[in-house]
Amino acid sequence: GCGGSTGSSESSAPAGSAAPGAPTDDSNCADEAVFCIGLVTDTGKVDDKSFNQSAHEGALEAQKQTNGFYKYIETQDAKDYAANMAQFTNKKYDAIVTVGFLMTDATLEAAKANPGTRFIGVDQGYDPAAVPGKNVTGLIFPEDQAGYGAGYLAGLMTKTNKLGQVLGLEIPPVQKFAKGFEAGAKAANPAVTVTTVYHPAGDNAFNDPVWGAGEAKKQLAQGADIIFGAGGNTGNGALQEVAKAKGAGTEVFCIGVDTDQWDTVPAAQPCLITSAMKLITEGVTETLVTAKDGDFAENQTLGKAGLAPFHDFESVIPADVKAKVDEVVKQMEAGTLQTGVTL
Amino acid sequence: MSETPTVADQAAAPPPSSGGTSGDKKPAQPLAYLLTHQSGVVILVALAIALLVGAALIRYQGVSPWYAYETIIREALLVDGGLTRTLQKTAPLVLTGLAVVIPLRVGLFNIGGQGQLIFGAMFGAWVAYAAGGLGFLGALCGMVAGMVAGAFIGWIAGVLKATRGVHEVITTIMLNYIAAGVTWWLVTGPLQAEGSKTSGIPQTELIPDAARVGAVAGIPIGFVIALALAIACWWMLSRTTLGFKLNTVGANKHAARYAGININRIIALSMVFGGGLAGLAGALEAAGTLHRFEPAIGGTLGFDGITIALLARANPLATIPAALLVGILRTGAPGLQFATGIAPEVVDLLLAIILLMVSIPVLGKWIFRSRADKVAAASTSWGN
Amino acid sequence: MGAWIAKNRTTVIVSVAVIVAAYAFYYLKNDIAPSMYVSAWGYAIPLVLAALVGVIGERSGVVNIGIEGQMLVAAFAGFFAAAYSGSLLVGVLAGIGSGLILGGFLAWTTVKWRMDQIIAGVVLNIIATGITSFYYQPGQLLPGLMPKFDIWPLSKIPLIGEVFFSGTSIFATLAILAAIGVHVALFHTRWGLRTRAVGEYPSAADTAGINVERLRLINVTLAGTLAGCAGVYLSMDASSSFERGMVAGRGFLALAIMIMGAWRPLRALAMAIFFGFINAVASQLQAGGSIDIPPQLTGTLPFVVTIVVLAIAAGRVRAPGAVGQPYVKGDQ
Amino acid sequence: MSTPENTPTPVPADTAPEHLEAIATSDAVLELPPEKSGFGEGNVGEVLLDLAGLTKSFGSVRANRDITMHVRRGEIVALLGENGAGKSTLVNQIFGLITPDSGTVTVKGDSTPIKDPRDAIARGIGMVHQHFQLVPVMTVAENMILGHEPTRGGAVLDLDSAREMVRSLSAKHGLPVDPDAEVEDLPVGTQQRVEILKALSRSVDLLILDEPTAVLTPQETDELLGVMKELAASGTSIVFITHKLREVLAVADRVYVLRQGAVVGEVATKDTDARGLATMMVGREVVLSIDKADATPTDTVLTITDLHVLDDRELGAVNGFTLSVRAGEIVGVAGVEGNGQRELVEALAGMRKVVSGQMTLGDLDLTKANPHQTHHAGVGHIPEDREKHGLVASYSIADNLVLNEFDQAPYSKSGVRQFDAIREHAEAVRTEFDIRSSGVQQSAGSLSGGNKQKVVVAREMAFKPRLLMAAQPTRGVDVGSIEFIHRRIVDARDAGAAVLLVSAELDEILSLSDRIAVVHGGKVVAELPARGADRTEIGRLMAGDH
Ligand SMILES: Nc1ncnc2c1ncn2[C@@H]1O[C@H](COP(=O)(O)OP(=O)(O)OP(=O)(O)O)[C@@H](O)[C@H]1O
Ligand SMILES: Nc1ncnc2c1ncn2[C@@H]1O[C@H](COP(=O)(O)OP(=O)(O)OP(=O)(O)O)[C@@H](O)[C@H]1O
Ligand SMILES: [Mg+2]
Ligand SMILES: [Mg+2]
Repeated sequence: GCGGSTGSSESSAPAGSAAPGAPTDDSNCADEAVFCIGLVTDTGKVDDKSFNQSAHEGALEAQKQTNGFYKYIETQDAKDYAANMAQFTNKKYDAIVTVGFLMTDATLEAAKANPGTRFIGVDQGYDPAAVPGKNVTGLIFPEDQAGYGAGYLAGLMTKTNKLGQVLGLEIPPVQKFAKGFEAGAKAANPAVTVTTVYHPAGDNAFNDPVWGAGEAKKQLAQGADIIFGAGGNTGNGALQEVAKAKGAGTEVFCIGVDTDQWDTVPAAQPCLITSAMKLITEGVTETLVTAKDGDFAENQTLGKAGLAPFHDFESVIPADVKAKVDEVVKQMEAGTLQTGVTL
Repeated sequence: MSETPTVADQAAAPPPSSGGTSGDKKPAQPLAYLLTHQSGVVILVALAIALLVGAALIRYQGVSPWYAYETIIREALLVDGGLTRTLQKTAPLVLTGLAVVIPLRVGLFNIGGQGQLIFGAMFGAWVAYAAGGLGFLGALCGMVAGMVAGAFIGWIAGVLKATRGVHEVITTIMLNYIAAGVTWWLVTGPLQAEGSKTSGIPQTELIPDAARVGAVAGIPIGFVIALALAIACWWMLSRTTLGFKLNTVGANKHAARYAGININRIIALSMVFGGGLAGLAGALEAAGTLHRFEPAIGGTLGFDGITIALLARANPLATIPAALLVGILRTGAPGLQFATGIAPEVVDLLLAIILLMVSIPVLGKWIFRSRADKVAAASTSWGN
Repeated sequence: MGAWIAKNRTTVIVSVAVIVAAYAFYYLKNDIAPSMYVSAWGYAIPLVLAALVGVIGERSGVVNIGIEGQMLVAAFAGFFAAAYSGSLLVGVLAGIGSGLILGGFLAWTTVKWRMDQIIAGVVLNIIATGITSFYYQPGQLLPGLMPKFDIWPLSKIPLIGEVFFSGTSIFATLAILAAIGVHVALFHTRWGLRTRAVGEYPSAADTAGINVERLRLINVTLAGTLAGCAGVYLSMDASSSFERGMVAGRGFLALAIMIMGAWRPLRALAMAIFFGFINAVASQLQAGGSIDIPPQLTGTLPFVVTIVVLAIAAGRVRAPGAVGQPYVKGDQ
Repeated sequence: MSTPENTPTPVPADTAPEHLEAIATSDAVLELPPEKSGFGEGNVGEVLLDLAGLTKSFGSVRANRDITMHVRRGEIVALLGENGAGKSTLVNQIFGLITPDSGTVTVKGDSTPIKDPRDAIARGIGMVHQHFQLVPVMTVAENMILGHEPTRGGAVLDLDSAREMVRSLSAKHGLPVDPDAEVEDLPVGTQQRVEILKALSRSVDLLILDEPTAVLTPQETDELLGVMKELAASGTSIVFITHKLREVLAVADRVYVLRQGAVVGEVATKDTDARGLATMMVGREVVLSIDKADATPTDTVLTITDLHVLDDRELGAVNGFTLSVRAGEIVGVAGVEGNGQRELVEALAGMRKVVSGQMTLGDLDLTKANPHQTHHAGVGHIPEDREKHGLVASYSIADNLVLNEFDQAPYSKSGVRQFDAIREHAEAVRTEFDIRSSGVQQSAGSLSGGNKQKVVVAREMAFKPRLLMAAQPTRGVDVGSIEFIHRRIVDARDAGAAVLLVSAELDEILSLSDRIAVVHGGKVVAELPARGADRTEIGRLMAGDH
């Protein structure tokens, strides 16, 4: 996870950085021996505590492991995707990470134009017919499975049979988490009702912790006792609100998303029983490392998703609940259990 | 010294006599004034100060300011395709700038450019796709549709202002949210591309090649359209009876009514114009850049339009250099980050400082020890 | 009293109707109504504080469209000052102080330099966005939680006590007190009379011996503290983190609230709560799941309702006469 | 204290426009024997106000040149001069609103510069400004106390004592006003009364009145003149600006005459008369009463039948108004302001909705017409409020001259404005109507009041209307311009136009009209021929006594 915040992601630090002995600039990227990694964010920044940051940290780690070179560009305008990727391809970077499903088309086009460069599209599921060659892979995650596991846990834990979800924008990754959560909860406990609110469309749908907190408060007041906060900082606002509520950690709980938010949102610890994880950082690192070695899974790479450790709630959650959740997670990994989520 | 009209005097909304009848004085031509007049010097000094402040900021980041500025210029103008991209970015900025300028002349503050643009982009993209088989004609239909959609949003605000007295600042803010919500719903529902339904990506179908708006010899057609419209707006405002009506309503509502001008119609019309221009900007973005509608298509274009209109002091022609400045900075920003690691927000700070410096009326006084320069009065229309 | 009611008949009728409806809903739908009211008020708090900034500024003749930026910087300064100093108090003071400084910036540029007020506000917003984004630091935490308390005995009043006076916080209380305070100050004190004169017709104030520039400078600067409170509320009370762009348009909404409130503090308070309530209704529609309206459309409800209500009811509210115009004495 | 000099300052030839050069050198300028100057009637005491060498320029306009004058305690001094002569500029410097370029203002022996009005107030100066300085949305009481508010506990307004103050002041000076009325709802005459009371609400040693009577009825004016005399008798000094010579002669002890920013003469009122003053001001003989031929009215042009119109507050303002005007006659509508005249004119101009009744122009129904239609039906309208309705201040004279014809040939061809035609028209009109400006491109807002009015009059007459409506056509205009405007109105009549003249100025009505309709309460209460009309009788009718 991005816990511990090593400071590597300070926005004011130069984008290019290098491990000892690694290349110090990108003048030799064309060289076979020099592995250059570029990253283009979705409109957002590498310290957004969300998918951009996770991917960025994954790339940093990959740079260390490959002893390569790494740089990023923070996109400000969705119309700059191509131009930003071109900055890297012009310098003959070896691998380029593009973050977010909005860049799907732009990534495929760039891959087509630059067969010598490997592209990794985070959260991008490609239509196999559209994939131009072996130099591009979409890194996708079974968010619905993570959501399902978390929902299953919540369904077993709830006393009021009311669950809440405070979500970011209604976009595919978020929807998959949310629908998975609902399906899991219902599977565990048919009596449960799940209240779901997405942030209404807006530029700050993932950056509105105040709205998230307000919605969480309202859901608690209406009887929900476990809240799933999934939507960047908006969701984090919800987690923090639950952590402040009366009975936090004993009667009301919260569930985080994406990474183990025990580390990323310490303020949520009083209520945070687990997080529905989507291991972007690890996924990006692994894919980049394999990309350097040359055996690159074309078209699609399935990243990992799952539940974070229970941390302090290890003792709070009954053993039989843990066992049941474990069982469900195993079944999903084995492919014997389908979440049934479609968009 | 203070007898000669300054850029500001000429450009102030509304302008004295909109140029025109002058036999003894030159008509209001902002570019000419920029070069020949005292205020031109003031603007240059203001720019220089802004660049110096920006330099200090960049220096503080540990980067050579000279190198940083050079990078922006290189990336925006000199590298292969840079100029095209800059002009591509400038085109919608000119239009959203005009979308603020025209209502401003009538005394209305249109902060709804963003919503009007989004709406225009949505319908522009959809019509251009649907009529894509018609080729060039399809492109035209798309642009008209975008214009109409944007104009519709503007019209709502205009009509409510004219007939019900609802402050346009409220309605345009509210309509920004409404337009965002409605287009978002359309693009994830009825108008979502078939191929995107399974993945859930919010985007419409791609506009077929024939109905796209491209570039000729590296000059984007959209830019040419924007230029033509800026000139047309200037001509309309300063040379036609319609422009006279718009200016008169802005200058003195009571006198306008007395003069037999239908104020309500002019107020609504100005918002229709503004909305239409912003809507066209959206349609051009759809047809020329993304080739489809995505919610992120608007970027910050609508709000940049306010900055541009203010930089241009409500003068349609001056929106061109103002938009070009913004276009250059925005095009150069990613390259700047690539080359130096400086976060692209630095460009916004730079823009803010430029706007600040250019708009300080006392700057002229400090430089020339003359009377304070008058600046386009955007806010004098606020209270109406 | 009778005369006051006669003079404010519409206000009284509307207020009574609203209050009756609110209590009826409260008792009829006891499972969801209270939480919706709480949510409405929570939504309204920063809007009220920010709208008051607008009211004070415009009543003095200065448009402030930089409220969004003031709030953003205050949220930023408050949060990080608290995080680094380890003291909530330091954070609150820093946030309020930054609001004050930006208020001073707006005041100085518009009053002393006679810069266009809209431009000054736009500049302020861009700078605020730029700075807070540029100097943002991840991974900081507040040293603690803002205190919550009940205001006894008001907290015992049904509905009103529950919503406004129990489990409340400093800023929530402040929002009510400030609205009342500004109303009283504006309409019943010497300062208020002078402020309104300066905003309506500055040359009349000037010829009556009032220092127009100084009063505007002071008012716009001090109003910045309320914007500071609104910002601090967002990052330290309503949530416990600072994020880029977290004000999320509330500064602009506050301007709309100000206009809907006809530049009157108490009416702005009422309008903010009304707006917050429609928001709660919108998310309730989404959450309830009984009717299947896409969330994007329910999300637009507050804005649609606002426009419709204004179109039907508002008529022409009038801005202070001199708002937007720098005051230039006879010979300049 | 030395006796102030009062040698007339000749107008420097290099800056004076040609048309005034002759005046400056003409022997019409009065030179007074020095020993006569400075001594008026009444209980004059020591010099209270002393101006030495005051000079003020606005850009290239030299509004005041080396002005030297003085006012003694208890003395009423009048300032006379054409529009734009620099009277307001002068008194605004005394009140601290304008900083002189050079020269000193000495008040009660203290010659430290007056920084701002606050400073002036502190030194015992009060002023009634040419343009209302009242906050329209506030009540009379609130306006009255602004700047010196009675409070409880130092901060909370004490509106009760404010009301009390208004009532007692009203009673004391015989100027009744309702303390709780909002100023914008009051007729202008009452607003002026508020202004005067406001100035009197602080005890002042020097009271400056800048055209306070421009919007007052004759009765109100007489009341004010009475108040001024009382104040002077109790030792207050007064500087009084007016364009009405009758008033000067009635109250002033001495008169200073300004022309082109300089003092061109000083005279004690007992040594002069109206004709002399007018000559001093304008530099030539002024015809004070117009001589016109008898009217030869022909067909009825305008017919108003049982008209009902509401005012801004939606109250009935015009209540069953019936009147007709024939071609070739001037019908004067006499009435105290606020009796529906404004609403009547606005309704006729298509700017206000008609509730019921009918208005026809020839056989054209004007009842539902908008301003555009009425104009093109041939109605010329000189509006009461020229700054608000009549002119676009930021536009050039040329554009203002085509304000309601801008979309007609030859000023526009297929929607494109024809600037050559507009300019030619403007040049011609400017010469014909003697509009004094640097050219037709000068902005209308920078013209003096009289010339602004000439622009409006010129525009409305240039298109030869069938019906000319003139509302307060000479308000605030100097005698020279009044003469000119009156002449043009009579000329229009003689050319066959029907003229509806609305004026609060009874003298104007009496001297111009062929027929007089007296209005009260929004309807005509009497119609009488102008010849031989009795002033007092009309005054009585106007007051609602019938
Ligand atoms: N449209 C409205 N809807 C609901 N409540 C309103 C509305 N307008 C005003 N109120 C409420 O009515 C009360 C009086 O408001 P108003 O602004 O009229 O005060 P006021 O009459 O000026 O007060 P004062 O007598 O202190 O001067 C306040 O409590 C306000 O919140
Ligand atoms: N603020 C100003 N800026 C520029 N010119 C001014 C200003 N104020 C007055 N003037 C000019 O100075 C001259 C004197 O104006 P002033 O108002 O003193 O005349 P006045 O004698 O009071 O005329 P009136 O009888 O019309 O009131 C005029 O030419 C006027 O246009
Ligand atoms: Mg009231
Ligand atoms: Mg004057």
